Amino acid sequence: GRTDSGSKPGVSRPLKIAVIPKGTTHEFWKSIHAGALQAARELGVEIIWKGPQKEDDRAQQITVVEDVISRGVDGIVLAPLDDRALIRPVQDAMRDKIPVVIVDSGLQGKDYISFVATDNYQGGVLAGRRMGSLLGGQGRILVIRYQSGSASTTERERGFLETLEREFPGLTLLAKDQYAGPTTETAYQIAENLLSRFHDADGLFCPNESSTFGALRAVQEAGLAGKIRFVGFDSSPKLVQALADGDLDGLVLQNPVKMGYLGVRTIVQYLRGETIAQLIDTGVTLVTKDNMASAEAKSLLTPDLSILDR
Amino acid sequence: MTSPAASAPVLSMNRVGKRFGATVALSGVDFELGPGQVHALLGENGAGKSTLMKILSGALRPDEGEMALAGRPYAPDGPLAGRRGGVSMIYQELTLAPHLTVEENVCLGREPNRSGFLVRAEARRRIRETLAFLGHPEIGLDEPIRRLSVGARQIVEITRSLLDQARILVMDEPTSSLSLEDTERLFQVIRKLKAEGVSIIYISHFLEEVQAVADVYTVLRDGQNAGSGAIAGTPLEEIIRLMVGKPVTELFPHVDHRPGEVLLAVNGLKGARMAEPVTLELRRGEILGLAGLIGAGRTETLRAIFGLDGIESGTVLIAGRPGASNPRSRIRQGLGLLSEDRQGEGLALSRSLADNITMSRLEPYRKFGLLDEKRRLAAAAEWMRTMAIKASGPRGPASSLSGGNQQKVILARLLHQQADVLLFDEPTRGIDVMSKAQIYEWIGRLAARGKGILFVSSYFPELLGVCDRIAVFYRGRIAAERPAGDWTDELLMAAATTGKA
Amino acid sequence: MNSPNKLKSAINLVAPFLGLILVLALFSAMPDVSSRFLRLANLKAVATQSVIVAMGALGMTLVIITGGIDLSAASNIALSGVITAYAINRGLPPLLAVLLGILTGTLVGFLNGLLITRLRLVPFIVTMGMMGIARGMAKWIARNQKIDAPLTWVNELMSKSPRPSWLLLAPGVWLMIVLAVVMAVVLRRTVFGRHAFAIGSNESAARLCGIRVDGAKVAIYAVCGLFLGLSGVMEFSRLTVGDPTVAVGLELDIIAAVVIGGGSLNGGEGSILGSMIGVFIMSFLRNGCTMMGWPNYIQEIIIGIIIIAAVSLDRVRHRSAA
Amino acid sequence: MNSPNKLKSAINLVAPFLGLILVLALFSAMPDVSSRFLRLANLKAVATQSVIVAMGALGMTLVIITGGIDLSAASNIALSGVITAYAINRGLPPLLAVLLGILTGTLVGFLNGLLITRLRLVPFIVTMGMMGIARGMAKWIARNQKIDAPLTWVNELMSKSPRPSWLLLAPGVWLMIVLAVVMAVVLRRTVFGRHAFAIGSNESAARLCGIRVDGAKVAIYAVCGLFLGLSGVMEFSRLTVGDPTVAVGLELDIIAAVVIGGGSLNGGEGSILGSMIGVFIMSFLRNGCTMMGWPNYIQEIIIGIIIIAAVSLDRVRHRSAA
Ligand SMILES: Nc1ncnc2c1ncn2[C@@H]1O[C@H](COP(=O)(O)OP(=O)(O)OP(=O)(O)O)[C@@H](O)[C@H]1O
Ligand SMILES: Nc1ncnc2c1ncn2[C@@H]1O[C@H](COP(=O)(O)OP(=O)(O)OP(=O)(O)O)[C@@H](O)[C@H]1O
Ligand SMILES: [Mg+2]
Ligand SMILES: [Mg+2]
Repeated sequence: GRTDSGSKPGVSRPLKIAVIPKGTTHEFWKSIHAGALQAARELGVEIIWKGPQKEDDRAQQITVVEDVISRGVDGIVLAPLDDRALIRPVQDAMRDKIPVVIVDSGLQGKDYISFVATDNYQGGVLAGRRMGSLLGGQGRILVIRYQSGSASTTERERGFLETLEREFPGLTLLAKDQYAGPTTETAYQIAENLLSRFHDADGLFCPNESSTFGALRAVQEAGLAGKIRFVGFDSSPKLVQALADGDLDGLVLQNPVKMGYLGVRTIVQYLRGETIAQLIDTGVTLVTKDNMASAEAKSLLTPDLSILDR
Repeated sequence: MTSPAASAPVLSMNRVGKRFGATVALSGVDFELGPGQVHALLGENGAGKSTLMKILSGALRPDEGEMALAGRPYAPDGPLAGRRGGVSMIYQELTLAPHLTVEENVCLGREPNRSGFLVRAEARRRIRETLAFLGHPEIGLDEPIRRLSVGARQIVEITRSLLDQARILVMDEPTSSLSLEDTERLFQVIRKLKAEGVSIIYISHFLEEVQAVADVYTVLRDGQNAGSGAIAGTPLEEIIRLMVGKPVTELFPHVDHRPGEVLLAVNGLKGARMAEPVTLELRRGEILGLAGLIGAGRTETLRAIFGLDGIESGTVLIAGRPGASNPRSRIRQGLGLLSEDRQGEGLALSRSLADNITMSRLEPYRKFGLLDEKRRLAAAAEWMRTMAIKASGPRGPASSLSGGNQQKVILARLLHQQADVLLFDEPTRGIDVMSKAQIYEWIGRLAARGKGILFVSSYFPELLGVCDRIAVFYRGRIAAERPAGDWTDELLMAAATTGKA
Repeated sequence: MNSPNKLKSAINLVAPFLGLILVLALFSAMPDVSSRFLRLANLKAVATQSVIVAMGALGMTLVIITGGIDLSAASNIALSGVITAYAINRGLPPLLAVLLGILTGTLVGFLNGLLITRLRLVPFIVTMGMMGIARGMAKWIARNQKIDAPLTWVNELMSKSPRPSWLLLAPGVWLMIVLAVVMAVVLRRTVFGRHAFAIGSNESAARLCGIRVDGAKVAIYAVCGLFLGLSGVMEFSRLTVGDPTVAVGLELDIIAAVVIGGGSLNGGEGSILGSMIGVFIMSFLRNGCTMMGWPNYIQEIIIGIIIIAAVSLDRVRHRSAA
Repeated sequence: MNSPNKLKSAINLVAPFLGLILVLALFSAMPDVSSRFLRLANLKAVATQSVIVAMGALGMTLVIITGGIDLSAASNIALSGVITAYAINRGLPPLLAVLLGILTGTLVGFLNGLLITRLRLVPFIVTMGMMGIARGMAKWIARNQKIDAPLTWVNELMSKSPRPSWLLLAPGVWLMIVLAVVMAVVLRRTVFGRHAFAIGSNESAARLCGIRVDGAKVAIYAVCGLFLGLSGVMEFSRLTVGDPTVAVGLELDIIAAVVIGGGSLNGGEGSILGSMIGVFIMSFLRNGCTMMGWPNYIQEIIIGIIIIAAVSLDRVRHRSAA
């Protein structure tokens, strides 16, 4: 029996929900932010948007969770940087009667109320199938990984690699141990140096936006755009452009806006005593040049982020 | 003023005052300098001489008082203004950039240039001329300063101030690391400048130098005017009395001591930086003087003995035992070294006096692994009293001391260390007359207690006054060695310059 | 004459804390968080968050006092944490794993010292190289992943709700306090500490005084490594996993804490009290900014400004004292 | 007597390049990549990759020679790049946008210099604070996103296939070469350069000799900022977007390049040729390691080792020369 403090007339204080992403500067997180704000608007709650100081730093994300607990919030929506390390702070929150919804990446155990995420492995599978069919099952492929230790991208990489292995044994891997690193510039250099050696590679896969964009720049600069089959992940205006130009042959898209939206909605529903689902899949979609004009693809490719500016 | 050129003063300083925190360095000091005058500024260590001159050069701002250059008010807002006003200064602590070459250092701050681009040929010619004029044509223009000995650095510093063509030239202890010969040449330069109408302020603790070169003197005591007058006709004793406030009787006090068995035996020692192997012997209760010119190799010899430089050949026996050649084991064996480079390797400037004094022997203050700070401070304070170090207390940083007092701190450390063999490299650099006498007495007493002392000095009178034996270095080797009584100033000079006894 | 003197000594006592007090006052005055900022629960959180940087700062203070620097600090923390996790995962007794972690840190520090003294290289370069080496090793050992280790008492070290509960603070916080006191005593009251200062102030003078400069330096870098190893263990304890990518860039935080606390990168100056204050200034700043819910970029800007302000305040105080 | 002398002078000429030659030889000998490593296309790629660090290193060399450091370098690059993108996006003529980017960099540097000289703070702290401030500003202006700007000639600056094609190398590479020569001349042949060395070697001596130390320092940090601004423009040109998160940690690469090239963090030493060699050592190392397909952690370890090795080689050479 939870009391509903957010919408009860006469109680002036709206619910405060902390939304804690893994970082704050990637397009992906902007979309989550937009979705969360959307939900907040509709439900009349207040959002505190707070990522770790340094992108992708586990220890700092723990600190952020601790600090918002200290500050006192009604609920937390968390995209955990680690499925183990965040257990304790989440437990602390739950013990302080602050419910937690996990989004984007998993958390071990059951000390949270719901999990809203993309099936990252499935996303990798989609990318793998696309690559395999583009090349007709024959060719030499480069995989640029994102960062060591990043769970969601590791899943995508695994999905991709295992799909190739299972369904397209004719494809060979030229490199699969190179990490793009945290920024577009590092991804750019890695890709440039790889292409310098394997400029006759047939296919290229990157598991997230920053690595895809960095590699795209390198492909364009090396004059390989359109010649090398290139499947990437996530979207940004430049990637959409590249898809339209044929420089990219496919983008696997998640639905971060929905993820943010559902994350906040789920926790508010919970706080208001409504029943909620334990697991919510927000789906993955493969967008290619052919289907990019569809309304669904459009909403994923260029999500409406105007809410952030208001 | 009783200046020979009794025309209008080129510089007058009126009621100048300066404090550093609680320390009053200067209060109400008047100073007047006539054209073409050589004006000696005298006083004990910490009397305020350097402070007064730094105010003149613009390096420090006075708290009170006025200055006028040739009748016009003068209030420099920095050294550049001072230099532009025609004041050139040789600071007591050398102001050279160690990474830069001789040429670059001489031109520092006044690089001849054409719209920002350096023009070097003319300057190089003039520097070479001046160095030759100072008797050191061997100093290479492209040699980085850090490779030069302290003496050579002093020459570079002098070269710079000469090339400034200033109206007022301040020399704060320019000869403290110069040999007699170099000093003599400097005097020639001073006389020439004087004839050209340049006014010179000359600070030195060598009163015979002052007598030889200065026209008038001003004495400071505890930051105040103590007296001034013409050099001619003023006896030395009178000047000393003005400086210390009481008459001084004995400049080279003698303490009876008797040489015993051999304490330090150096046999064919050749250090990495030495030109030639050196052999010498020092007995208990003996003071052995080492004379020579700049670059004669005395410093390098001491460093090799102390284990600071690598050893290529030869042996060092202390009380008959060899021991490892590094400072730590040498100190364990009872050696102690006082470096000629006070700021470079003598003092830890940012640390307290207590730290500096006790650094080489902390063991006595250790109790259950911890240092007994109270006793350590007390011991430091005691040494400061003994050495008459003018400072606010044992906790203050060494950097706030006057040059002479800094030197005393290093001496205090060596005495505190209770070394058996003391290697003194120019130990009385920058120390005032009174304190010198005290230090000579100390050295005598140390000898009387059975210690052995190697005394490197370029100031022959103190070698003659203090040592039992004197060896003369010439180009890296010992050219001659005799009991002190058999040497005179002239003989030492001759041996040092020609290498022939 | 008496009361102004008393006042003066009171000011002198408070003076080093000025920056910290400023930060605390700032956030306590913010209506949004004032009621929660100085609460025990928050103080406990901040104290726990500070442990890792604080342990690193203890070692770094020593290194900075000698005029050195240790850029490999953060990598060393990551490596030691990974080793601890690896050892526990391999079934070693937790105590042994912890010791192994600390030993790793010490070894890396020792190696730094050895390279610096033997090759006569500047600490900046050696530790910068070691930064890459240690980080690479950590990733290698962890096979480019984090290491999940079973929960043991080691993970209790950084728990904000410690058992037994009369401990009040996490055992790691107590350890930090004890070690800070020990290091303060070592620095001010032992021959080793005096030697560290002397080396930093004037290395050739120190050598001339018979101090075994090279030996002391190796020892100092090793001790620094020991603290970093401990820091790594604490990091593992906090994360419950061995993460080779953790703490990237943390070396700058550690160095900043020491410098904010009065340490001079030219050597010869620094104090444990100061460094600890520096650590807490940074922690409270981060904590306060997060609690305020300010965007990260605002937070970055504010922290940048406060770092400069805190240090310049300290300098002004010093100058007026002199 | 003649031929050994000739040999010796030949060795002296080659000596500074030793580390670089070593790295080149290493990878040229690797059967896997030898055929591609020294190819023109790869050299072009490496040259283009080096431009950003190289421009930064030009300014950083100057700063390090004065005994300073600029930790805000990478943030400054990000900020300048973002500003350029922002301006182009706002419809400003590209040239104006580029000038604005450079001006931003210069301004940040100028501010660094001002704070260092006016507040008498150590460069480490000021620039560390500025690191956060500039990065925060960049994110703020870019609203925590990449700024997509329309393609203009600015993006041609870093194109490996430049137009007109007789340029052979990207215009940015040529600019880097020209600026390196200019800076080398400034350092060795102008009063300004001489003063920079003097300040780094002995600041109080420089001051006492009448050098306007504060003015010179402000100018030096501003010039460093100018190069960083240029670097930011190049970064934007390369990425075609203004990315506020780019170049994190790059300041250490820049500093490392200068120090590998013989710069001393204690001031008074450093050269443009050396720094450029340092930049290329690092670039070729990264390039070679990636081409070899070595895992990143191996790469990190190897680069760490080579940094230490390169510098110690340099020191050995210096010592044997002395
Ligand atoms: N930077 C400083 N901070 C604090 N006190 C200082 C500083 N500089 C000088 N003093 C003090 O001012 C007084 C005068 O010093 P000054 O250097 O002028 O003496 P001096 O006459 O040149 O002595 P010496 O013959 O030893 O060189 C001394 O008591 C000294 O301790
Ligand atoms: N003017 C110079 N130019 C170059 N090198 C010099 C010069 N003077 C000294 N050196 C170097 O120093 C060595 C010996 O100098 P050292 O300082 O030992 O002499 P010293 O007898 O102690 O003289 P000083 O009176 O300067 O202390 C020389 O062999 C030489 O290598
Ligand atoms: Mg003086
Ligand atoms: Mg000498």
